[in-house]
Amino acid sequence: MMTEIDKEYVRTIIKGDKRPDGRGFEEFRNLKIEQGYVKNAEGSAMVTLGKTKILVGVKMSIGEPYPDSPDKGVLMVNAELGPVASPDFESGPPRPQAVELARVVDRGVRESKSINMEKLCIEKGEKVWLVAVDIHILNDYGNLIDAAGIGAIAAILDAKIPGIKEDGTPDIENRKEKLDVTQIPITCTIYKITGKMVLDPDLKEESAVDGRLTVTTIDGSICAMQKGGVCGFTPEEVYKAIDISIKKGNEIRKKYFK
Amino acid sequence: MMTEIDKEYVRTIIKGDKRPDGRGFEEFRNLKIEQGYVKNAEGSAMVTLGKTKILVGVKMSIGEPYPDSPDKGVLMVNAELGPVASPDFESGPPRPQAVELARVVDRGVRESKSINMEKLCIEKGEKVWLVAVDIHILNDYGNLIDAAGIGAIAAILDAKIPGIKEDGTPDIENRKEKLDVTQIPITCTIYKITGKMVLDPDLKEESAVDGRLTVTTIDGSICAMQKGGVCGFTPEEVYKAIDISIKKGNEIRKKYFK
Amino acid sequence: MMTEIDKEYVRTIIKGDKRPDGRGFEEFRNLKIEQGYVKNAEGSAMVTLGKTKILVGVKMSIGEPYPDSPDKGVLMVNAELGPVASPDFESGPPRPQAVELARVVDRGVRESKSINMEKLCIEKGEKVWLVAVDIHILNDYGNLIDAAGIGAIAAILDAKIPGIKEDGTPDIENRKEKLDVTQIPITCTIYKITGKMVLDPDLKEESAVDGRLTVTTIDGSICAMQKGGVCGFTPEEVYKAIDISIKKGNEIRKKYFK
Amino acid sequence: MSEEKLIKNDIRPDGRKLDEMREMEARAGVIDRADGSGYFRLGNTIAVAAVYGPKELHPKHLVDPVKAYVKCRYNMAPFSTSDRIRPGPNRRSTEISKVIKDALSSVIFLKEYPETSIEIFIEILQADASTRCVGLNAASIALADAGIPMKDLVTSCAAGKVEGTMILDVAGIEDCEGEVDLPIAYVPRKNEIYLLQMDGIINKDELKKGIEMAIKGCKVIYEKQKEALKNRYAKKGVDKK
Amino acid sequence: MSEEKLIKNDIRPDGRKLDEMREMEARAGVIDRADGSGYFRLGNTIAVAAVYGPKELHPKHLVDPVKAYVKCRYNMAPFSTSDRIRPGPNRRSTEISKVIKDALSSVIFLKEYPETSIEIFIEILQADASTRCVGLNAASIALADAGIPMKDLVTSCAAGKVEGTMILDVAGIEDCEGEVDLPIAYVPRKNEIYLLQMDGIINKDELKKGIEMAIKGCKVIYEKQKEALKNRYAKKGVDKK
Amino acid sequence: MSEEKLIKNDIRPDGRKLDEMREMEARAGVIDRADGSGYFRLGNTIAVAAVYGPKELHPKHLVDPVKAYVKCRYNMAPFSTSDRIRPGPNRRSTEISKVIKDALSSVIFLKEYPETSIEIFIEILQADASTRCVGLNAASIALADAGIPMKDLVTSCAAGKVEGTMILDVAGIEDCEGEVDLPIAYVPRKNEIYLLQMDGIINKDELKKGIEMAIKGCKVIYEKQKEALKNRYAKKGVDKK
Repeated sequence: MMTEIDKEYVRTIIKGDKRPDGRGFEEFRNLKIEQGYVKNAEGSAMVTLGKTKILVGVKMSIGEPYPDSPDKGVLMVNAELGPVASPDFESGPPRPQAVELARVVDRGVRESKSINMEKLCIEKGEKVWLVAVDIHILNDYGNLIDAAGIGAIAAILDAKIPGIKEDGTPDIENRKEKLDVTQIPITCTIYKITGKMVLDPDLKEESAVDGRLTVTTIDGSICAMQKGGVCGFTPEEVYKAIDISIKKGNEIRKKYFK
Repeated sequence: MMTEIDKEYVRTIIKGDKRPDGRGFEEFRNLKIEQGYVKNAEGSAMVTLGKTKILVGVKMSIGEPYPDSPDKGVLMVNAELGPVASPDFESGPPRPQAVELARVVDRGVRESKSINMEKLCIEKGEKVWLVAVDIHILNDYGNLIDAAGIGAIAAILDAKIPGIKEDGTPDIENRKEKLDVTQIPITCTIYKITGKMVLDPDLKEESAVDGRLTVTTIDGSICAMQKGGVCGFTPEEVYKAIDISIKKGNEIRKKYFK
Repeated sequence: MMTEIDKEYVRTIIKGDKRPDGRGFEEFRNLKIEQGYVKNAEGSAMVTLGKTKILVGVKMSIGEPYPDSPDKGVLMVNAELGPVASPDFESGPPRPQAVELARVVDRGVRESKSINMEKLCIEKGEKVWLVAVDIHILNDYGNLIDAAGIGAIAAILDAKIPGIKEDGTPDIENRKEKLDVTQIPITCTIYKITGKMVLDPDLKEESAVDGRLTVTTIDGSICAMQKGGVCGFTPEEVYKAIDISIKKGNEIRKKYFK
Repeated sequence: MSEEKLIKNDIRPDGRKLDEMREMEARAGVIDRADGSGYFRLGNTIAVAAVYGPKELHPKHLVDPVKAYVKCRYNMAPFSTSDRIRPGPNRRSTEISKVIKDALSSVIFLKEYPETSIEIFIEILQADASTRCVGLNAASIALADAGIPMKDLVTSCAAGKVEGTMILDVAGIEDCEGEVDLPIAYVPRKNEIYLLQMDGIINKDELKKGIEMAIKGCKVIYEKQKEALKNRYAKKGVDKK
Repeated sequence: MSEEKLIKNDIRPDGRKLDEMREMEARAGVIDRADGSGYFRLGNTIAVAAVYGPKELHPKHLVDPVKAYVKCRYNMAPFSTSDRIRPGPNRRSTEISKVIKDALSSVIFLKEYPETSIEIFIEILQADASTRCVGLNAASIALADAGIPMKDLVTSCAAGKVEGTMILDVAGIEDCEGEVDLPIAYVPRKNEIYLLQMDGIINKDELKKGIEMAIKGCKVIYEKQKEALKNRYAKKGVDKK
Repeated sequence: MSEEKLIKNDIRPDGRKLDEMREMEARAGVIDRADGSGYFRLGNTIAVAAVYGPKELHPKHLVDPVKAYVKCRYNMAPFSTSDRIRPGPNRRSTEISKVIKDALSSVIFLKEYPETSIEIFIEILQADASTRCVGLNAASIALADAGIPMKDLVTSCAAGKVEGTMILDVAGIEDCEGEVDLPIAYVPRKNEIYLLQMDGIINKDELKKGIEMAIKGCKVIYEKQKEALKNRYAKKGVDKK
């Protein structure tokens, strides 16, 4: 939807060390997190990042554990980039962009060992809670990855485990304790535009992005990374990106996750 | 396949309160029901409605009940609008028209509580009969919905429950009692063409249809309705349509289902 | 990829009772069979037939037997004609050519009763070995069928049954005895080009093929046949083709399978 | 099913009267990427809808030289119901997409945009009965917001039968225990019904009563929709200044 | 497998002789929407086939500038066998569609209709062995009924080996217990085989005997097909009056 | 997890030193049908890759008037791992195909082939960790073999963290028991990283060490790739004579 002219305009401004909307290079757009948006979900969060809107929901069901971790719950992260959210998205099975988005968010949550999965065992080797985190994009206005990552952990923090009915099915009328969340991974992506590193591009800026490096951090450590796009990062740029992400992660964690 | 000229021709005639083939507005084409057509099916019916030809088959297998109805059999209705029957149909997964057709017929049978599903329980919570009703279109020459609805109940009435072999699989060589059918739902669709309500359009008339209202009735009551097409029905037209359907339903029930 | 000119060139030469590369009509290209190519597979064979390259792998897992053969293992043959191997192949679900290839090879192995399936029963009616033979085409340079058939039996002969771990899953670190293979079916296809019968066409010759008859033989007997392509075979041609296949089968069996 | 009655002295489980709707909320312009968008909430059922178009249509063989092609997708978010829904279309959503498409096609002046497509995407974010109605209401706002010329707004609402009594806007436990569900889509200016589905056993008088109730409900919704659009235009005016 | 022999004194379980076919029925013109159609029944195996075309071909990249493109779908009705078949193509039906397509392509004068497609759809309504043969016989009638020029009618029939004995037109329990199935498609005027599949262990002499039996069967079918087409033309003539 | 340490006195389970790679093998020109092809083996991980193109692109709406369109498919043979993999794409392979495509697109002079497609197909024949790296290395050779102009060869290699120690080229039991996997793709001539994925908890210093190790590994691979191409050209020269 963005034209070549828009793109060139963005690049020219950024080359001059400014951004079209006047933000600093490491400044996010306005971020709003609304937990508990969906009553039928065990946990949910509506995330608004500038004009980008993502609703993340957590649903829990009872199923079998994997054979190699009989005493642990199962986590699944899924993303739908449905046609409601952008003229560029289409109906149909998840395309590579959606798969990558879901898997990057998944790794952030999984590798940070954010959720205590042992607590989700109901009966060793037989029954555990399956935790499905669904990322539902409502308006794609740039930087879906960070909004989705933040939405996922916000929805997980919001989630309460259902009770269990006599017939062995989940009882969502009687949700009880919260998920045991021990780490708060924050996803922060460094985008390169004409050689500069900027955070949280909006739609127009995103059209001018050459490459990106997503870094998911927990306190002081990195738990997942993903490079995307066609431009390269020198090793030094990678290290600088990590510093920025750790700093930004701490900032967001403090401001939104107390 | 029908041209704009065909369509206008039909509309002109119907405006003049006649039909191209001389039938009355509430008159069906010649209807023929041939039960027991397919020996391998538990029940079947070849329905010929004018030139429209539909073969409906019922197959029964043994499976698990739904958790919320552990003592009931399971009903499934499926329709295939395969490419054999019309140049407009294509191979591939069922398209919206086929899904709607199947679901309208399904609701007619299900909501009328036509089949006594409790009698299909073999072992409570463990094993019940699954009843698959497959609607197989052979020649689409108009009014598939009513032909399919009538074919479905005819095939269900024809069906006999298989015996059970020692290894727990169905024994179709030893079919025994019939399905316990307590109601005979009849599907009758009222089609609007240039403001007139007509029944059972043939292929040419169907090309001129503006909208339709399908009403499935059992003795004196309605058990399912479905509006389709783009023209509206005033509330009064809906009520009139119901009267026509009840009357036609009784007529068909008396003539073909004793 | 082959042009009409290539095709006509091949036809002209063959009409003159010669082949473009100077081989005799019943002569195969150079055949090389490399068993044990894939360490993670229970059995494997890399087959090179001229420039045609096919890797066949056998994987075994534990599953349920079919109800009608509770004391027998299960055989599955699958072929992928992936886009790596030819500009004519595409990604996506197997197309008719791949399905036919897999099923012809499958019937050769299955009908010859090559593998003693009773020996693959672990617990009658409950647990048996599932044997998956995957035909992976790497370079399509003509006569895939025969290369695949020979590769399949070579991989099967190479296969060793895994041990079983305490948790009931296969232990491929402790593979033990070989599959019990009692027959060595050899697939040999007779191709008709301008009325002549030739074996093992290369890519260029294959573009000129009018029809083919695949005959899979074991010692002295035939266990599967498949006619393909659009030209017909007279009954006499069929009988002659069988003689050629039996002879060639014996030759290959003696040379490559001791 | 419980022995105790759900409806006592004409008062429903959630305290409503027989012909009382749940409270509702309507907004226009909620999805910036879309050419038009709408939000509709009826009690705990929430839908958003986006409209893209009129736009170029692919694949070419679907192009209609005399009118616009309408695409419609009704989709439930996986977490919108008590049991998670597998992403992707299913038979239920395929059918609902079709009946919604038919209803909306009825009011759009399709011939004004030949050769183009008008695409309508409805997302149910939270479900507590009447999702197709709430989705339709949101889609109707979205179409108007996109500036697509229509005969009128389509409004939609359901009646139902619970314990033999006809009630308006079934919800919560009524939805689980009820005998009949009767959603309609109605266009006030034309007094016409564009969507009507019914399942469950009912006689003609009950049906008549249900339709009358639902029409009453549709008229209330109609005002809400118009208000949402008015607010949107007002806001747009402000934005322009 | 039962101890008792199926074939006793050269008499088969259903009373037939070794080289005796089941009774059969052939009709042309059974599907009005199609450009041509056919019905073939052999004992309890019933197939109908429709032919559409020659018609415009989509997608364009399949178009062949020198000859018609043949599409062929063999499909079993879900209720045609003892266990219900899931709708949609499976590996077996994909293969059979391909071999039938090859056989029929052999006789059609494809070069008379460049750039078009000829579509053949076969539905098995009731299956008791030899479904591919019966489908082919119906399709052959359908092609002729559609007026597609062909070298000759394709006819198809199977032989088999049961308890070591070669028999014609395997059916019923013979099909479950038999050792070999040998379906062929044959064109009498050319004395050529266009489809041949075989599975099971057999020696060359048995195979020869099987093929000879099957060819004999094909010749009987050929007459039935021609008769069906003759009746159809006669009826068309009557209709015209 | 076993009590006993995998790494003892800086010696790894298979006897390698911390920064020692497995032995490797590279070849060009292994798939005759392709316009270019490559083979790469690193220990027990084996990949082949084929490149087709630049060629005409279908469907037309993907055609880019200013540059080539890159298609990339990473696929594991069903028998390449201990548990059989169902044929067809899955979420993992879809993601890997995308990151490999991005990495390779970075170095190809795409603007030299507007409106065409360049198709890269990678097959993992045997897997023992680092399959995406080995696949990339094979693909890089295949692109060069196809004569596609590139800024440089892409080389790829992984580091990892096992028992708190950073090591190069994780394999075998290290892969199962390790804490961190860190594959990168690197272009020596530009000193730039084109693919980088990481999972597991790591601090910045460890990451730095890992990247440095992996770059060292990439430089070794780079030489192997060049050698393979040199051999190929030499052979081609011989073939021509």
